[in-house]
Amino acid sequence: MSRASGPRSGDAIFASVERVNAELFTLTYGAIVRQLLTDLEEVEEVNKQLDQMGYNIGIRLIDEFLAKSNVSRCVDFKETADMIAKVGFKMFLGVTASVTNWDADGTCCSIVLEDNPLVDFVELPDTCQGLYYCNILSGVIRGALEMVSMKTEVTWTRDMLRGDDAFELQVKLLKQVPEEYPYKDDD
Amino acid sequence: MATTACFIIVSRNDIPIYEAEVGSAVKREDVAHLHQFILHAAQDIVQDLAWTTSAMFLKAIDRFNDLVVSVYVTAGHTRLMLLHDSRNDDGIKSFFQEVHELYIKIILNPLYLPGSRITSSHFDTKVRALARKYL
Amino acid sequence: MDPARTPLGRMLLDEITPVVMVLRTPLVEEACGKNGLSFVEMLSPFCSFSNIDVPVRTASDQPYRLQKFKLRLFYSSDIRQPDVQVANERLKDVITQAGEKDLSNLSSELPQVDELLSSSESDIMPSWFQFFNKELIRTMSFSDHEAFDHPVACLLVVSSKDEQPINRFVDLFNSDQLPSLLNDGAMDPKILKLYLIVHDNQDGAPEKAKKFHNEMRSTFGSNSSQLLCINSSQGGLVEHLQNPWAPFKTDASPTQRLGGFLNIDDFNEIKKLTQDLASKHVIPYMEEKVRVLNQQVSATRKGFKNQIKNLWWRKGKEDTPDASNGPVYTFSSIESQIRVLGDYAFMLRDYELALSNYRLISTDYKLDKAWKRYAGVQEMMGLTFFMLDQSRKEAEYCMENAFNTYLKTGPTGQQNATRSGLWWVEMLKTRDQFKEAAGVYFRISGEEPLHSAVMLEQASYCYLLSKPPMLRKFGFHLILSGNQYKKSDQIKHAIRTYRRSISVLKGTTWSYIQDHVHFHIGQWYSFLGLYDSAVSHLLEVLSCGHQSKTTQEFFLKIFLQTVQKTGKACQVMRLPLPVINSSSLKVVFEDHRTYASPAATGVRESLWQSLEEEIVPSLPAARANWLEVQSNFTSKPNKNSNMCIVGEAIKVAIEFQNPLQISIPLSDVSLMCELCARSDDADSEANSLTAELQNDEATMLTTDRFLNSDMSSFALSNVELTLEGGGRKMVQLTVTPRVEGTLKIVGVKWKFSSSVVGFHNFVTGSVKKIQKGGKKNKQSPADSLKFDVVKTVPRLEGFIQSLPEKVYAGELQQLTLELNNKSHLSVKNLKMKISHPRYLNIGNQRNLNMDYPACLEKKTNSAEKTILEPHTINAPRNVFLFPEDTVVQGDTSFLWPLWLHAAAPGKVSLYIILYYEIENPESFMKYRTLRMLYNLEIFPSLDVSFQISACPSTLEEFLVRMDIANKTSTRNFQIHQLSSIGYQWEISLLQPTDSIYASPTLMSGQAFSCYLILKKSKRLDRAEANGSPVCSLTVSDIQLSTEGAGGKMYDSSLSPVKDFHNVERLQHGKSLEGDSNMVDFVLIYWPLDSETDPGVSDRPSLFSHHECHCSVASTSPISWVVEGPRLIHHDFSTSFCEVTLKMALYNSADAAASVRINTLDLSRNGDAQSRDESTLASGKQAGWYNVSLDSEIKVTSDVSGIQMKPLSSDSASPFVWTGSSSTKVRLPPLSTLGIPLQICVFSPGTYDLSNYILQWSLVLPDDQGNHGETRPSSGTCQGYSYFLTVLQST
Amino acid sequence: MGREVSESCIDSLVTEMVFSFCNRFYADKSDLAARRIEAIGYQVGHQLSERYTMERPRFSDHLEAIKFICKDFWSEVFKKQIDNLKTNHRGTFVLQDNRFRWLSRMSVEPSLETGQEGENKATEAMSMHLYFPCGIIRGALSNLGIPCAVSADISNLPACSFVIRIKA
Amino acid sequence: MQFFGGSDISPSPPAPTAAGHNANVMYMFNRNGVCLFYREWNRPLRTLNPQQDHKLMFGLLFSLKSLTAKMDPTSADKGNLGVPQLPGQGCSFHSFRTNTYKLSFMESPSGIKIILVTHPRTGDLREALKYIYSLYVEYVTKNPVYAPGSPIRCDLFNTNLDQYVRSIS
Repeated sequence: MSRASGPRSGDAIFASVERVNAELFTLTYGAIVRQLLTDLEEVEEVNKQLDQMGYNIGIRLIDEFLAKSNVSRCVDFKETADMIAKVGFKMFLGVTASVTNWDADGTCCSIVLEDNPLVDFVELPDTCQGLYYCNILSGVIRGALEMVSMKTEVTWTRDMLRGDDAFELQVKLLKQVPEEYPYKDDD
Repeated sequence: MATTACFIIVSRNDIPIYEAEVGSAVKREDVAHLHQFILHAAQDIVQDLAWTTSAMFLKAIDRFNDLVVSVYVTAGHTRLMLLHDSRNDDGIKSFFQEVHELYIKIILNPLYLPGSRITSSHFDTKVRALARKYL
Repeated sequence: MDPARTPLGRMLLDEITPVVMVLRTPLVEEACGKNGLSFVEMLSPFCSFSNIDVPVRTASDQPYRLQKFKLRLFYSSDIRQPDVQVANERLKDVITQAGEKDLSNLSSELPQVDELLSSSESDIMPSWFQFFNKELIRTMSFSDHEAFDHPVACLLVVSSKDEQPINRFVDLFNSDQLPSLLNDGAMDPKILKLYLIVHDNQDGAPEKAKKFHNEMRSTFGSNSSQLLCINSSQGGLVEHLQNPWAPFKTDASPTQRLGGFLNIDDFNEIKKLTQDLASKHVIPYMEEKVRVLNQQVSATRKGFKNQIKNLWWRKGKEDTPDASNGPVYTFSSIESQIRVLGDYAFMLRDYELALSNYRLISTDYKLDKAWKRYAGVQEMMGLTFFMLDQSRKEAEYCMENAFNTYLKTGPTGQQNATRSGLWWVEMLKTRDQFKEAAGVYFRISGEEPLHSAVMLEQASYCYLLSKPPMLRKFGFHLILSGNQYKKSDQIKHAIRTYRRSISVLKGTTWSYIQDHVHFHIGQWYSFLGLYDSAVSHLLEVLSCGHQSKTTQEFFLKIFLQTVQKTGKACQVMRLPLPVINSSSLKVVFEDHRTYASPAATGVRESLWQSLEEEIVPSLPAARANWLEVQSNFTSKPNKNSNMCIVGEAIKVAIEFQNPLQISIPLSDVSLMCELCARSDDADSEANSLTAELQNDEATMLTTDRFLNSDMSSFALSNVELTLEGGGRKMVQLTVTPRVEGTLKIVGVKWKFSSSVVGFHNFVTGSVKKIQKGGKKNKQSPADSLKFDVVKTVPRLEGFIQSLPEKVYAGELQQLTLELNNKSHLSVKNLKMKISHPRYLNIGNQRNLNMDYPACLEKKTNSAEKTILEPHTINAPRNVFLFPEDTVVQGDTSFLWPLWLHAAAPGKVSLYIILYYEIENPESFMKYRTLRMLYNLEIFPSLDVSFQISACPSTLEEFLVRMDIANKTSTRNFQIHQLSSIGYQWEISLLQPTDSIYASPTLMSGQAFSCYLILKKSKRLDRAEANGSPVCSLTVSDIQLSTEGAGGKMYDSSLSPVKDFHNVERLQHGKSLEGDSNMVDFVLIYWPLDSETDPGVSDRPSLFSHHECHCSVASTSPISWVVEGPRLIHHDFSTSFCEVTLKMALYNSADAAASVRINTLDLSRNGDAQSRDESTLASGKQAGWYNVSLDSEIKVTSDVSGIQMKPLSSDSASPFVWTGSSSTKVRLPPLSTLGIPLQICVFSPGTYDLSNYILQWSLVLPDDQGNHGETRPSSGTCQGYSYFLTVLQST
Repeated sequence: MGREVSESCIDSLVTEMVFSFCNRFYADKSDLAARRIEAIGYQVGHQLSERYTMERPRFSDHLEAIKFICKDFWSEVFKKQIDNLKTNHRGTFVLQDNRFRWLSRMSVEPSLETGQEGENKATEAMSMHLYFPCGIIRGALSNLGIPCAVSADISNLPACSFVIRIKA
Repeated sequence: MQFFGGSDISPSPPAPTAAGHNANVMYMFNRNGVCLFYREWNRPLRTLNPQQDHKLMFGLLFSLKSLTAKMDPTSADKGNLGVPQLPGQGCSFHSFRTNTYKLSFMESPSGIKIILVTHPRTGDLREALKYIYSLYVEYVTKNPVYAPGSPIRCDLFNTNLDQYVRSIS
């Protein structure tokens, strides 16, 4: 496929897309989290559901990402991870993330966020210890990557709400699933 | 600095969600309820005023002996009430304004449910600092 | 409305009226006394006229008529300022009486806010307020700074029985018993005198009286003399339907009959008398006086000139004796006269005139700084304005002015202030300005407690009545007044006010307020001895976390004292101490599932169920803890309640929480239950009865009964605990049903500091349902606390004997599972499953009674390999079935061996499920399961790693490098033996054991490594011969240490080692039938020193480390060696030398490979060639050169000297490959092939025959292409160096 | 603070929220789902109004507050004002947004074969997306001391009108 | 184009030279081979039932892709024939032409495949397909009531698509 017009920079896209007041986004997410906390009492369960929601969002979001970023192939995990951090976070959340801590065989890395609109004004009460407030992000990444045939496992290794100095997501590539021929060869 | 200054935040449904004795006087058990009584009673006055004026800062709306009640009513009808014996109104006013900003930060915390007690220690320390600064 | 009709109006018309001074002789009183009345009292009822209808003219000759009018009669002795002390006493009595009256409804129900609001002023206000206020005002009368109390006329009364009444009249007046007002010149002593002679008809006919009367007329003037005859009725038995005197007799006792001797004629006489007293004398006199005074005033003061003069004159006299009430004004002074004028005018309703004069005078007084008088005038002005009903502002201004001015004038002023305040309040009330009125009340409350109490209370009602009602203010002022009442120990009133305040303060979260109110009411009640009410209020303040520690202790102390005073052990529903965290409620019971340990109950049900799946026939959906969501109740007999077994305890965990900072003792904490037995049961009716009782005290009754009666149908556990300040504790309670039926857990009860019993109902404190994954559970908490109690079934208790908590990795231990069957029935069909077979494995009956580890020793102490039968290596079944015949009889215990292998360091929790069936068919349950949970912590011991590399010298031989590091800090290990398990692989030592290392033991922290050789066992050829693929694992062992175990070897092919090994293999994902390039190693070792760190098991045990799936395949599947002579003697003189070599190729891949060997010409391979070699050396077979060297060193040592020379001198000494320059062969998988090679050498020397290349490629079947294997499918290899030395033979 | 994020963030978040509550947590109990979604909106509105009224004097009457919602509040949230405000002067107000952002991309096929129940499902799915904005409005107003009930009408997409009934 | 809020992601479509309908059929498959979308503007001949038709089309693409990849002389790593690939892996064809029609094909890394069958004389449609892809993003993935992976039923998408396709030369 022609790569004549290569991937566009995150900033360029962010400048071009429709934007909304971040507070609305932040508060909406917060309200959702709280509703979940009240509905399903157990923090573990909330983490799970948030991740699940994120996954579903990722599935939808990936196409917009590809269309706007003009990325034409996501075969190399390293490359893709970079894309997500540099372009993806920028074009959606307006913040830049960095990719670090590559392991030897290039299947595991960390995405680090210094700044995260999701957690503006958030303060974890004692009752919510163990809550991964931003768990939706990990879900989004997981979902998006799965759509480009990368099965991954995304976990939080640092969380500012728990007193760390940044947010760090560890993304581990489990396997790349090729596209199968969906139909039985009955004829 | 005010010798007596009892600061209370009252939610719209008349529930005190934050209380602090910020006066320089040593905190005495036996006046705690008196202060509450005065502020509590003062709300009758606030209620009258709240819908009649649109001003946020209502100074000295009520008094009991030498104690004066000043109130700051937000658009959301949350009432920041101060029971004080000092007389520097603009000090009090700016105290209210800054506390209001802090309060909004609290409100915006999604995990804080409106109308519940404010337990954030950070908030508490900030408020007391402001009290030292302005009252 | 007409001001005169307002309350204030009436008050004024009542209070501000002309005063008539009465002077009388004792005999007069005597006469009246017969009626139980004094003279004044007798007349008073007839002194207020509803329509007297007297024509009057104003000063300016405006005619008008007076309708309502009133005279006030006083004995001269009473015309003076009343004593404050006395007055207060009287007031006090009034209040106390009122209090007594209230006592009745103290214990009544609290008034609600809304009904307070709905009810009118009159019935909110206590009735006695009016009276109180009036009395209060009276205490200010006859002050000299105002004139309306000054007597207008003087009535001299003489009895007809007196001798020379005429003289009596004279000295009556002259006698010095006149009030001070007249004497000290405050008022004009020249006062209108009226003379009255009273005749008592009891003393006979009035002739004598008439005679006197005529004398009087002649002496005092005809119209100022009167005759009054009374007591006309004989026997004094006259009944008066409505007794006119009652209101005037303060101390009227109902028994005493008033006016017994007065008949209707007397009435009329009296009426007539007072009538013309007023109309003929008083009013005309005042009218006249007003006219006269008015003329004087206008003469001296009206007009501009006069005013200037007046003003200048007042400036003139600067001498003001005392600032308080200015100069003394005699009656003759113009000021006094103006004041009199004003007051008279006021009393004659000529308000304009009054007002103008008040105005006039007030300025004067002001200038004179005669403050008290000034205030008085202002007061009157205010009232006048009110009566004129004009300019309310003015009126209020005046009142306020008066009020403040009074306050300025010392203590007496205080009282006047109060009076004007009261009038002011009335004024505001009539104008519905209740808020302001309240304010005034507050201001006149003053210091004196009782007084202020009343005022504050009135203030509070004003707030209540104001529109909109100001309830909080209402409450606050009630509290304030309550305080004052308490100060003047009117406790009943205090309670009354406080209780009223509750109605508005109820339910506020203003904690301090709540505490204050309830605490004080409580205290006061107990002071009055109403302890129950006291307790009920004190309860409210118990959980006061926000209060300081000292306060909390204080509250608690008072509460407990009060409780003691009540005498009986009080039982309280919803005792707020301690707080019970309903959401923490957790019920654990055992139906078909039983638990070996509390730890096991903590595990999620889902986890257990997943483990049980294969074991349990059909997974029934009871739940271990009702907070868990479950959906299907299919297999339950009773849908909405759980099942439990007679004699087996139901455990309930509930969290108690202490809001206080002080620790609180709790005792007798136990559950409240109802058990409704099956109808066929003995004591059914008793229990069913209890089951019906639903309301709280009923349950407390029944529970009590059950606690005490030992033959009750269930047993309850009883807990004591002490909650530290701010502490929270989970409390474990149990109930054990003794009969079948339905059991309901109602709530929990406890005894607080051994005096108060508290209850808490679970259902009332029901927690809201969790909603997970959209599934809604259909069970309400109430249901989940109901149980079907079914007939007892056997229950196994099980545990693992001496399972350590901490072990070192690799440890292999023998354990025993012990099962006890307490019941008399036996159970069968035992099954068992373990969550982590890697760590815990099930042995078999055999090794129960053999001694371990000896049993693992090999019979023959040889290192020869054994073969594992294929069937032994299949995966361990994850459900273990005990032998058919195993039956655990009642009251017996049952043992079974288990093996523990600490496979990997870290923490692991082992879940064990034991399934068994009950052996009598009609039992309600067919089977039960026992759930066990053990946590194991494994420390790292030895860290073992293997590295395999092909050995060039010989085919199918590999060098194994074993690295061992002792990770422990304390322990030393003895390395005992190493076994290899794999297809045809055979491990052997490179050198004899003792030469490898100094000591066979490994100190803590020590590490070492050694080389071993791994070679194909010969049996391969046979296998290959008959073409069958190799499918049998061989085990070969080598002993690494001669010491320990008497040089015995352990057999890795015996279980448990074998079993664990298989698990390990599975653990690493690959199938057991791995390809033949895989080999496993088992290292067996044990700790040397018996000294152990605590907690770690020190029983005799082996350690085994399993390293699985070490691949022997090098990067290229093709390996080869060139075999042939190394040293040849040849006579070059005869011919060149032909040397034949054999290249043996081996294909280790599982696919066929095609190999091409290209021999290169020596000329064409230069240094490039050698460089390739060097890269080859450094790159591929790293770490094998040196080894191969020292393995070959013996061979080449002697010739090395010579051989190097020719190499170095001329490396180009020629030799050529003969035969085909390139051969291509096809190698079937896992096979070797020999290929002949030949070279010609033309001159002696040492040659390196490495100049050939192998190109190989695997022929892959298509289906495996996508395995993503790391191994390439084709490649090219440089030849190995092979040194051949040819010597000139001689 | 002028911080911004891409519109797709909020869009997809809201979409997913509605989806999760309707189809995962409260499948087949749409009323419950609706209540939850509305509650979430309520909290957001509650907070936002507190935030946006920070430097403005209190409203002395209802109309003022409503106007605030139409102008400042709406443009903060949707970058545009309400296009049309109607009231009956008896406590009912109708706010119309001619092109309501959150519905601008919502469309279903006037489907040929799905039939009646398909239609209903589609409309129900759509209406589910209205509880959130309704909740926001209600939360905002009640934070300003005006308890009310809010409903929405999307009879002609992408226009959407919100009906506010103030509780007397 | 207001709908894209001034975003210049989508290439503005090539200006229509000859007004009229060059497009015959359009398919859209997702990574699982589900036919998300099928629309025909001009298809006189219909032989198969839709399922078979879609299946055939997908099969054609699938094998064509792996073939092209296999025959790729440039790339070093040859996937075996028929061995499935990652989307975007190896080389990929973007159109072929027969004497009667032209088939243009694009595949996003997320496995969305857009197939547009047009008149044989139509030019390079890669940009056009990209644009259609962005239409899909805008009106399908962002449609709150569209469930990912299900057949597309959004008239906003249809209308915009029709309008655009009409302009293709």
